[in-house]
Amino acid sequence: MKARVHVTLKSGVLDPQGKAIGHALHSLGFAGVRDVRQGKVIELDLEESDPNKARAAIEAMCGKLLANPVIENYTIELA
Amino acid sequence: MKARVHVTLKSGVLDPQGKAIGHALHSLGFAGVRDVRQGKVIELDLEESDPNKARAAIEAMCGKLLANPVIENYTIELA
Amino acid sequence: MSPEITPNLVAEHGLTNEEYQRILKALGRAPNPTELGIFSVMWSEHCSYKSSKRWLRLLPTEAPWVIQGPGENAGVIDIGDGLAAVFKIESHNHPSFIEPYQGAATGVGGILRDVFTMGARPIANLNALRFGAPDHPKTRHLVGGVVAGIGGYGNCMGIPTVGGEVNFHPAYNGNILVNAMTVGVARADKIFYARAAGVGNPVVYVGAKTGRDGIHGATMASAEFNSDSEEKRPTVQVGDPFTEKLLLEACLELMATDAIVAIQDMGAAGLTSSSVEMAGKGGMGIELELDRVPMRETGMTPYELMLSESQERMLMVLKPEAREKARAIFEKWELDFAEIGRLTDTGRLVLRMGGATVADIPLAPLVNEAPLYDRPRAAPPAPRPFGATGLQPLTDPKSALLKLLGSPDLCSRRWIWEQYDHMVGADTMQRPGGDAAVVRVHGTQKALAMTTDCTPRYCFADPKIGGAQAVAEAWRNLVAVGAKPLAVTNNLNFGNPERPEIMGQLAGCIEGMAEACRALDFPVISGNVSLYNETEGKAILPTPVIGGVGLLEPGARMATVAFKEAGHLLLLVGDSRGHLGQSLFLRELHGREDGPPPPLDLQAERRNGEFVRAQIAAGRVAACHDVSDGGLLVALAEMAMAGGIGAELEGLN
Amino acid sequence: MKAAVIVFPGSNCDRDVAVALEQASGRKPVMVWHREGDFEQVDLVVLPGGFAYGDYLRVGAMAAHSPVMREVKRRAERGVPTLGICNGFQVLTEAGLLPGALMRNASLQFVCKDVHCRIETGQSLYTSAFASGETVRWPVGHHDGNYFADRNTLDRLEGEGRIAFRYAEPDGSLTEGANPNGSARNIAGIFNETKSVLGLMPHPERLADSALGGTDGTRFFKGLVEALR
Repeated sequence: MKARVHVTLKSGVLDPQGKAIGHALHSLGFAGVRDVRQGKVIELDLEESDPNKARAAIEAMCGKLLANPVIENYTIELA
Repeated sequence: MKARVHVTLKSGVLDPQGKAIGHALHSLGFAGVRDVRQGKVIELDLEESDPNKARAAIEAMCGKLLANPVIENYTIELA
Repeated sequence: MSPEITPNLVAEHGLTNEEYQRILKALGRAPNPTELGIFSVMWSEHCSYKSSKRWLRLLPTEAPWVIQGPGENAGVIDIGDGLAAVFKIESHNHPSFIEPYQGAATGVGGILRDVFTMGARPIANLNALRFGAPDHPKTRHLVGGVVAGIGGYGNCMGIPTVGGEVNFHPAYNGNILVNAMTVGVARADKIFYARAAGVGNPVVYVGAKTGRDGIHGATMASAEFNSDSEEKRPTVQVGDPFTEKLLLEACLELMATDAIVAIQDMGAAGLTSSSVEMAGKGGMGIELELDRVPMRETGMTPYELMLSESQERMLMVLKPEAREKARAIFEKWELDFAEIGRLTDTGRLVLRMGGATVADIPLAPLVNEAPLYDRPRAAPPAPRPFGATGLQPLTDPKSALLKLLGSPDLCSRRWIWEQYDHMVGADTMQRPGGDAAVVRVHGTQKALAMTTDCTPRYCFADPKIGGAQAVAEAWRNLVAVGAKPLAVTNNLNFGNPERPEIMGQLAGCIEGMAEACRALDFPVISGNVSLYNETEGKAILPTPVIGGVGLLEPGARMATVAFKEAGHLLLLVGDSRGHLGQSLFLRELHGREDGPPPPLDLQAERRNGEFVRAQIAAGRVAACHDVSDGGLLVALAEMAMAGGIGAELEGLN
Repeated sequence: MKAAVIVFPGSNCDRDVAVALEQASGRKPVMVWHREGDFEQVDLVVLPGGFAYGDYLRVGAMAAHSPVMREVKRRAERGVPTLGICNGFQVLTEAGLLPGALMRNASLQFVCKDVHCRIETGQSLYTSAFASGETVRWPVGHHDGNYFADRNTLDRLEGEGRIAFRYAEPDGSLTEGANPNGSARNIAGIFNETKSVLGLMPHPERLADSALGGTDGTRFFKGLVEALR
């Protein structure tokens, strides 16, 4: 079973990368870019085929490793 | 209009981060993880409200800056 | 109390009821929440040193080469030819425990700003780290995050990270220590201070925008951790080294002109400490229009704006006619530049937002009348006498040496410092791994030697000897590379001062440090105090970290640890009395931590040190190493491994 | 020999390479701020090491779009010798002047240490001071030095003699242990088709002074100045 985990910075947490990308887009002539935030997307290919078990396993992976609970949120999409 | 750009490594391109995450998950006791790939998700908040114009602008942004065609693919999702 | 201020809110701000009464007296009325927040950060342990100030006065701070001692953003010493070395060490212990990468990274960012706000270009960084036991579940995660954070910030800034130390001990399981030190160089006649002057002069905010990062950072630094600190997760400060690099270059470019009257970085307690200290030190008043503060988030309140610890920001007082010249420089470097207020002669801090006055506080009580405590202290228990009888004689020195060299406190640190760019700047004359790092002062033949040292187990066994030994070892490490030791910065990391035995440790260590500084002509010129390093009543070992800086004059020879050539003679300077109390030998091979620390003879230390430095200067020394943790055998092994050359020892019967 | 050093916001080795170039050529290079659209005629353009734009998004991605890069590309395509060191090499790949890309080190950690590099060819204006097959000791200092290109690009680079340096043991043998970042085929530096553009990850400018522990960097810069005289 394939799954996709989105890890993004919590709102209010400074995103230096997003800020720099927005600035670069502006200087490249792209007007009207109000905000840019950069996060990670982690694509997992699991042997587990049962969606509930897969989701539970991924929740544990996020808690332990994939996301930093202090400054990041995560969402899980099962393919 | 809000949009999300997924930038992922082309298949066959080396993914040191994905490999390291897979290794770490294994050593944390998560069995059955066949493959892990890490990419970027860039969330954009554009003043443009017309979906076609927004998509065209983002295509140009990806071509110019957000994705490196040598090693990356990108997909655009409009909210 | 006014309806808004409840006893709970006062306690939550780390203020005692007695301290709250002082606020009422200073204001002549009850404070509003913003005013309460401002008093709480200014009177926090971190900013006011209320529990340690009485003892810090013991430390010698003067010498012919000291230009600026403690009290400014960093200390300044004269290194000849019109140049000055500017340096300081500061702690970011609590944030690094909660988020190791960002905690350590913003620690580096903060200390860099303290140095370049004085007008100095940073030339080197060092860091002193303490972690829990290697097998503690959190240690691996904390070490990885802290090292990556220090490298991530310093490497991006292009400042070489050239030295420091790291120890592991269970006492730090719940409270790691991350002390970051920066050394910079400036022209001795172009030092910038925080003292504000000139009624009506514009107060200007430069650097990154303000968000809700790390609010309560200052008070948190003094808040004792309880195990539910995981929930008490303030929005941790996040660093942006790229913006700080721009801020560094912009500030140095402006400092080359005469536009700046006063300047201070926004460190712990952000806009509050910078505005209050600048105006307070100059005996002025200051008015700020908070609407003009560049904000990263919407709907920020005066409280949040004054207490936010967003990074990479500076506050300046400019000459009125220099406004546009300064703005142009900051726009070149693509940084925010906002005039947010002016100096007055009212001696008050007045804040306005949305047309209303949101705070009006007299500066004198805020700056000069912070509470000062002479907290009760208990003399530390006499160290358990060292029972040599229980020790079996050493039958196999080879395996003993291997075990020692493999132990966490003695094994190679290459896996750490190879993650730090220690060569950028192309002036690193001695890389990490020696007794002290040596970095050339660019464009000259001078070089600065730098080291951080502390042996916490000695300080726990006998604070006075431990404090003196930390100073002596830093002095000895500088001499060992051939440098003339000049001055010290210090980071005092201790537990909860409200407990008499901790206060006894703090007082004892400072007394020992003062004695050694005087005996070695090695004054303290800056520093930081971090207290409440404790979880559920279990405190860290007393850790008074000493950051020493010395000078290599043009043409002076530099010594290194590695053996150079077969046939060279080995000379041991100083007498060995076989002292095993508190030794790593005792701990690593016998699992014991008893006995007093080794006694210290400061006159002999100075005599021996000056003898060694004279031999190095005369060109008679091929290699030199101080004998410290692990003792003589470990010191010799380190010299042999560094040079790939063996040694034969006779007369060790 | 007149050189220009391009300075991006976030570059931090610009001074180091300027010092090495001045010591080798006797002339101060001109420092060019990234916003300038044009700069004087020079014999060599250098993109220095550092963290241009904080290396956000991708290393060198944003720097490659700086105003000055249009002029750097124009001159490089006209054959003006262009040297990219570390971050500069990354910018050259993002700007399309060199093939492939520099990815995060295989260890995922920043690496700063001396490495040995084997000179793959002495036939270039950058390496004429060296013999083919000779090894030199240069330091590296990077987080993203893991060179990647698809198979046929690697084969073309190999076939056309466009690999300038490979990470090697002191005796010149190619081992995985000698490779600090996982680069394909131990590649440490490559040329463009005409060998007028060179990108390399190691920093010769950091060992161009005996006081710093080595002078293999001096040989690199002196050889380059000689070749461009």
